[in-house]
Amino acid sequence: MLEMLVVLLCGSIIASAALAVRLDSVLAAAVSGGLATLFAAVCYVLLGAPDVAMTEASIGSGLSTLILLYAIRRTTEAKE
Amino acid sequence: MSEVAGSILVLIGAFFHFSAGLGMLRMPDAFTRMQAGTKASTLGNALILIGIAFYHPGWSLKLLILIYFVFMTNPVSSHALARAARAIRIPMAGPPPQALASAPAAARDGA
Amino acid sequence: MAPNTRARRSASFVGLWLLLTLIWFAASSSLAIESIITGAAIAAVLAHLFVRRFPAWTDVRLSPERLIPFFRYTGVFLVEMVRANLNMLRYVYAPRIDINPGIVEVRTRLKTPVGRLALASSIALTPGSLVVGLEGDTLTVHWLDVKTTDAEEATRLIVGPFETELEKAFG
Amino acid sequence: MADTILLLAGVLIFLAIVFAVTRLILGRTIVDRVAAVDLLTVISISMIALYAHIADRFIYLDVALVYGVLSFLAVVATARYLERGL
Repeated sequence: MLEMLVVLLCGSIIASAALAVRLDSVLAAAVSGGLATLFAAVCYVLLGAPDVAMTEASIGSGLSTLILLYAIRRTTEAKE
Repeated sequence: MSEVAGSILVLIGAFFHFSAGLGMLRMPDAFTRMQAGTKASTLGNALILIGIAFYHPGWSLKLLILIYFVFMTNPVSSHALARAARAIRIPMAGPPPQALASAPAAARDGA
Repeated sequence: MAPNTRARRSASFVGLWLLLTLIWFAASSSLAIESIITGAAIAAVLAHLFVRRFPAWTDVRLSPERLIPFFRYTGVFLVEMVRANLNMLRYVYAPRIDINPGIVEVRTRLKTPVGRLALASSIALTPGSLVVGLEGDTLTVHWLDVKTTDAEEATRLIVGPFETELEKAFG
Repeated sequence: MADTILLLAGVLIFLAIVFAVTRLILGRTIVDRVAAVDLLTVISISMIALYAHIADRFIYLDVALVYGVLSFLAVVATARYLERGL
């Protein structure tokens, strides 16, 4: 069962990362990129590394999404 | 005995998660999807954590904090999201069936 | 006026400090002396900042006659939430989704910001309704199954179960 | 007995994740995608808690706590950005 879950999570990581590359809207790409790191954090827990998972969850999903949103706002302002 | 009770609670919670996912897939527009997702997943999460507390009574304080946390944050995030959806005029499925067709194309996929 | 506000502010500071320290204990689950001192210090700083920056918190007062309606509100809330989920299951598993969604506006009698926040959060978890906007005393609610467009009737149906208890608990 | 029921619960959670990821891919609007991410977060919290029970390790609950706090921040930040640009 554990292997099955890890395989599902890895598939979801690949799916959301591919989605982040393929989407037209930059904002949706940022959101699904954040989701990829969220799945990676669950994967780390299942593989027995809670400390890595905590760091990944805080930086990957919290901080990097915020920084990406900030960057999107700055670049769209510059374009207009 | 308490193990069986705990595992049945976990099963009911997982069933609510399942129906949250199904509602997210089947509902017709963004607002109704949000409703299905928020309600069912909040109760499902609470039931699963209570079921785990049956197995490990020593963990119940931290599990209680987790339940409390999800109860506090989940409505707030869905409220923020619904407000944003209304502000950028996400089309709403409703009694007039032409509502979806006449929605502005710019509302699709955000900016 | 000024000494009164100061007294109320320090009372709510103490209440918030105790609450945060309690949460710290539950989260760290250790009784080492260093852990207790660190937690109390962090909780004091956070409570001070919060009481200073958000005056809405000082409207919340702890007293037995407010605590009992709060517990009764919790009971009503849990019952309504289970009902909401059973309702939602009926919609989700029906072979053809049969809903009639729409947006209605309801009014609340609650005065304090904390009471309104609690009301909005409980509406999000009760049968078929989701708060879309909150301005002044008007709540904009997305309703899965619109039974009536009349504001009074909608208010009675959506807000009704919670308002009396919340009014006693938060004013 | 209890283990079989837990396995069944795991399968249901598995299917819920599959549904939510499908909604994420199908999308249509950005709000649908963010709502799917929100649902996935809550499902992941209970999955981590369930795994903490299976592995019998208390420390894994801390990960679930951190997870809940920070992904909530990300969803609210995205909603605010959609509304008026952060």
